[in-house]
Amino acid sequence: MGLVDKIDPPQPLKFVLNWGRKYSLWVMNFGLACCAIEFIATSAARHDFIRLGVIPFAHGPRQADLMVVAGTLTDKMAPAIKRLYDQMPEPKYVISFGSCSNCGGPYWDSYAVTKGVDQIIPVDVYVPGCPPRPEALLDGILTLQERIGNESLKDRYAEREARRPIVVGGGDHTRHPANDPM
Amino acid sequence: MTVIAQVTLAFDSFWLSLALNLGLIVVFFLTAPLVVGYMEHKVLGHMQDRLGPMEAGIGPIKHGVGQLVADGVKFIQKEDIIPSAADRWVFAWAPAVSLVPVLVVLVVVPFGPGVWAVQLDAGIFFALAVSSVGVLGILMAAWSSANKYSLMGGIRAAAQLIAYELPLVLAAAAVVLQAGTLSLVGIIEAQNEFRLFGAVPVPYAVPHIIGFGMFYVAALAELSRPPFDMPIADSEIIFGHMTEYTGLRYAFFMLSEYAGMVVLSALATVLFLGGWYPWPGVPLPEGALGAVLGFGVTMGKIIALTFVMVWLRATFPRLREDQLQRMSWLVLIPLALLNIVVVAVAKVML
Amino acid sequence: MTDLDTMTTERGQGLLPGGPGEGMLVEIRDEGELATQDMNLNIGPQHPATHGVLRVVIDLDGEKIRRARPIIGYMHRGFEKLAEARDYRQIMALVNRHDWLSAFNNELGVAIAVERMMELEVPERARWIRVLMAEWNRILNHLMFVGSFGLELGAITPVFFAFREREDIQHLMESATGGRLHFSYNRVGGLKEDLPRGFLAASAQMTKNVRARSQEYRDLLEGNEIFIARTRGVGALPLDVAASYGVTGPTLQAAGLPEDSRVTEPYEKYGEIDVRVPVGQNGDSYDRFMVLLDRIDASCDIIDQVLDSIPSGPVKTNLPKVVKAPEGAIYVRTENPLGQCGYYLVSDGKKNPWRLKMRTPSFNNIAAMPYLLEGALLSDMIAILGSVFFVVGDIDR
Amino acid sequence: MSSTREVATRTGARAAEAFQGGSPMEPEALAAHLCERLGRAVVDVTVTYGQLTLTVEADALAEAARLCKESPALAFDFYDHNAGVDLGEEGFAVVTHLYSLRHRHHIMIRVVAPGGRQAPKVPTLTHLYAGADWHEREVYDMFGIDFEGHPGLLPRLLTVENFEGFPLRKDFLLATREAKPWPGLKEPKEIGSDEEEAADATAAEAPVAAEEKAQAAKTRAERARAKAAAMRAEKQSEKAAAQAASTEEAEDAGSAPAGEAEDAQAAAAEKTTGGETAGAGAAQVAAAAGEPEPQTPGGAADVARTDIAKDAAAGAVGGDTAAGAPGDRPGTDQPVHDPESEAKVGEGAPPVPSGAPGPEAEGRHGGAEREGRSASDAAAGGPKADAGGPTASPYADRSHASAGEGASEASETLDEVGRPEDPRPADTPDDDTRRGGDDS
Repeated sequence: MGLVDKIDPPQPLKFVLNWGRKYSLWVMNFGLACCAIEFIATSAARHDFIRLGVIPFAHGPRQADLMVVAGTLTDKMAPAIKRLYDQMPEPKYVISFGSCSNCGGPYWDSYAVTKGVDQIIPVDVYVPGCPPRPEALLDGILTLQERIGNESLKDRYAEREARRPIVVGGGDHTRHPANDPM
Repeated sequence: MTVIAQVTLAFDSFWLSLALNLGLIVVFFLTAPLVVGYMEHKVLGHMQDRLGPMEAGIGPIKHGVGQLVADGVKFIQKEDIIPSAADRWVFAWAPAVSLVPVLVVLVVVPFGPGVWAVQLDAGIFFALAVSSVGVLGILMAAWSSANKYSLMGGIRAAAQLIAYELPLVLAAAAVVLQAGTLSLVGIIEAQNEFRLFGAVPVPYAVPHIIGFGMFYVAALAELSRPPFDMPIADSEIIFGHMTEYTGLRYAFFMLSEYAGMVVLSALATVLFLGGWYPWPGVPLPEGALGAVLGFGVTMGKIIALTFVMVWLRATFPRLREDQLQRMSWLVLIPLALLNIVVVAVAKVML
Repeated sequence: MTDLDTMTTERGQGLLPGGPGEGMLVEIRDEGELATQDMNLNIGPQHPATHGVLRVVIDLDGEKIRRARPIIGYMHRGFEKLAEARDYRQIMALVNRHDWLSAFNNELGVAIAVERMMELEVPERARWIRVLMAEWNRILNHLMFVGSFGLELGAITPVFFAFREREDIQHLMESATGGRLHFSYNRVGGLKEDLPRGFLAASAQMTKNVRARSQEYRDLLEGNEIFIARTRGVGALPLDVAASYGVTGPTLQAAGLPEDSRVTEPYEKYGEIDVRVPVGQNGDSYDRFMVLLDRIDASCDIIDQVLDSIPSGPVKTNLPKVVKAPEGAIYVRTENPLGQCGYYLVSDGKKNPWRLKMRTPSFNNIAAMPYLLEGALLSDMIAILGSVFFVVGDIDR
Repeated sequence: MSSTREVATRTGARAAEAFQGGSPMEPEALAAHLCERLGRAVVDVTVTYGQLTLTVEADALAEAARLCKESPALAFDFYDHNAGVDLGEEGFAVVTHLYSLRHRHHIMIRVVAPGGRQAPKVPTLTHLYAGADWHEREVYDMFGIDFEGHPGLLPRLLTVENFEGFPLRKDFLLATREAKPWPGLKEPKEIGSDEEEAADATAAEAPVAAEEKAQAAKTRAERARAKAAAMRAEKQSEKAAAQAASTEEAEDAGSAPAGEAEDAQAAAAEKTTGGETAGAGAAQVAAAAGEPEPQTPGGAADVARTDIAKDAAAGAVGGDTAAGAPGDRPGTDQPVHDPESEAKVGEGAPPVPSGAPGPEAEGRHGGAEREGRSASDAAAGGPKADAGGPTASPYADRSHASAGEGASEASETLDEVGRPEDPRPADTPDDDTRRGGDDS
């Protein structure tokens, strides 16, 4: 990283940079449950988010820019997702896809389910539904792209630093991705 | 006397012409892979009832022509992560090591009458020798990543690239035997004069049909393109040696893969498809026009060959490593040796 | 891993600096020749090949798997506990989510269990429609696995073709149920509502399309030399082992036994129609996949029969709002797309079950995984995992 | 290729004979066959819905299974599943379901685990059926039933490795449910009624309990339970009331007047019973610190309702089991009191999550830690360190409350979770639960 998050580039350059990030979202499908199927459906012919430059060919977190958490996040899975998120290089975006990953959804009262992935990692766009239709995911992606289109990385990182991690029942804040050395 | 030479004669400066040549090579090196990558996106898409990238456009031109440009711009901005367990320097230099050989091979490839940077008398020798250095970069990446998947990928890659270097070289050797020269330009010219049974003008692909097939298959394996992509099998060992790479370094690997597709297709064009001649015996106009036309013809043939690579990717599952090895050592190499013998005999007889 | 030993100097030293290096220094076996050591490799919980969050820890000797240990529970959502806290209507909405590829079949089992306990007389039409929908859901499920299996073997095209059909069928079912994935269409005592107008005609047309297109997958994969090379004789499961593990569904049928509760213990209207149960011969990955393809056609046949003989009439019985199953215990099993799904329902006469145990097919099928994996190559593991068709939610519930 | 595989096209029974020579035995015949071999070990034989359930002594389970598997007439070669069942005071039962691929008949062998709720034990069947391994691990995971002779019940199969308690036991409370009421529209909260105050009174005690930190975990658990009971009673009444009232179910009311009328009565009855018992329950519980209450409000309400409602039989059953009658009927859902787990739970500190499993556990990307992570961290198995933070939260929170440490605890943590930009309002659980809710 380095430069981009320290200084704010001049407008035309910034536009180009944002354009690049906007249309090249290599997505890592964190397919957990039902929603993963709808995620695949969105990548398939009928809905086809590859049109939008969302490339589902990134199989590892290292090459991914966008993580779509699709499905129920269980407590047993939570450490893994946190780790995978940490392994994605900045700038990285997260779409929480489906009620389960938003807030627990139909498993709101389960003893084994994490009520919302945003307890673990910061989320950029929430897509509600159980499971959401592919159109909903497309909408979420467009929302994210719009946001990327006119965001400033400097501000983004600054805001990341500022944002306190959401910690339920204790835990050290230094481990939050916001405070990772970039 | 080459076109570029013509240009540079005006200045009559060695350094200037060298700079010009290399500059053109680098430009080509950076653009051709993008074209191939874009083609792969679109071809795969349409073969799978999809459209492929549509939104990312350059200015008014849509249809996703800007997709790979966008990828590039993004990769520039990505965080550069070096795993703490990794071997820093090896890890950092591996992409370059796998990238440079491809660039160097381009220097000797003739793209049209007079459209080449350097003409070596041992061009094919040079090209094949240099192109096999790339595996070193892969091994460096695999070992230094401190990742088991990468390690397995590297070991697979080493075994595979060694196994398929041989058929590649032997297939080319048969052509050299036939043409009687190691110079790429010489081979093209020889092909131009070649007449099957002394009458029918055909490129070497026809008499060397076996060699051509072997060369192509071996090239696929060298590039670890499907169906020979075990070294980077994404659903087994996730991208193999590339697992840990992010941002630009990863982009370099991708670039070297697609540039490799171009280079090996170009070599196949030169060796078997008659290079810049549309068909043996069909002359090109002299001078700049001929150079442009020749370049177009060569690029056409290259694109056709890369298209087939993409087509195979859309069609076939992945082979297994041991099956791949068996195919190389038990089928291709004996066949290649036999091929050479036959060519030699034919050459003497006819 | 012999190639590695040349790098390691002596036991106890890290092969690679730091993290994973230590993982490779599990016990050094000296077999007289060059001391080789197994590499302990962890696949998952998030790995493309384990479509979902299954985790497999394997000990590799070169590329050969010495030991394999599936680790499950990453999708355990505590359905059985939640079912005890919900009444039967609410369970309907929850039960279809554990196996997200056969939602309708899951609902069906609970509905049947409660109905049998209450000795309800379900209207004829509803029972026929249940068969119809169950088969559509079966085709949906199988299409998914046809695609994903190809994808794992490196053939990326089938999955896109498969989703082309899936979208059509989902559209069809959505017109009746309102859901694309989780059709909460079953109710205790019947169905949510009757089929929309023109549904049967559309179904008839759709079976034609599916038949025509299932041929495309055969063309793509069945005769494909590489596909055959990758799957023939890989991961063969003998019958007796399958039985002791309680393996069911395509995996069992591929081993040559037409065990299918639609045939052996017909529920709803399966007893009144011909149910073709495709079987394989040697139960390897290839047979499993082919059985899956055949089951798609077989389901099309069933649907056609249903369309011929589906009567008109009501589709639900009038019940008091609070459905209470009488006290007692019952075991109901339905043939889910992935195998036999059992529902052991213990009721104490209240509106919510005292205990609802789900015996899910994937759980038993994956239990047999160590047997299948040991001795296989790493690449074969992908073929085996892909061909023992499972849904992670169905394992963990 | 499909031509190479022979394909069976037959309907039901005929396919059976065509493939297996076997012939299914009637449940009664099966029972007789086994009884004469097992003798006194057979405690009980029930055939319900045409399914044989054979209850045997625990120590005879292995023998019975061996017989079932080996005697050719039975040939139960297929291990279907086994299910644990919570019997309330009596302890736990394990029902093993076997099936014969050859003869196509079923049997369910039921065992009441000796050792009560404290140390339930059942012999393992892993030496007979390979499939029993995971199923027994699951039962241990869910009920804490120890299978003697099992190669290894730990690590826990489904739940988190360091999970506290056994979820499917009836005395394992769902923390979230205790913390906040059912969010679905179809549930009582929506229509105001007279005993809502009573419930709120009980509910109001939770925060109070939070203030006085000195109070023992025990009493707090009692409170939570009391509140649960109150809510339960309340829900039932409201449900009935809802039917009478809400308009969208009018057509059903028209179609089934009889049922509606009865339910309306039921509603009335429940209102009273549910109401006062809720209040009473709370008071009584607050007083009674610890000893198993004979009848919770929930139990009372059930009795009341079921007496009025049509199914008097079930009502009677519900009644006397609430009074703790033995016998293999399941008890009511009265929270069974377990002093031991109570104690364990009381001062149960929130467990430190073990994080992602080990250094090699990290999927495809070896130990790769970001540059800048300290090497020691990587050595310590990066994942643990990572997980130490926010990841810790879910279980920490749950293991508090699920340990019955009271509603207030959980509700506090929930407050922490809520954030300003948190879009949950857009997507509350009711969205999802309502899907299930609104049938008819």
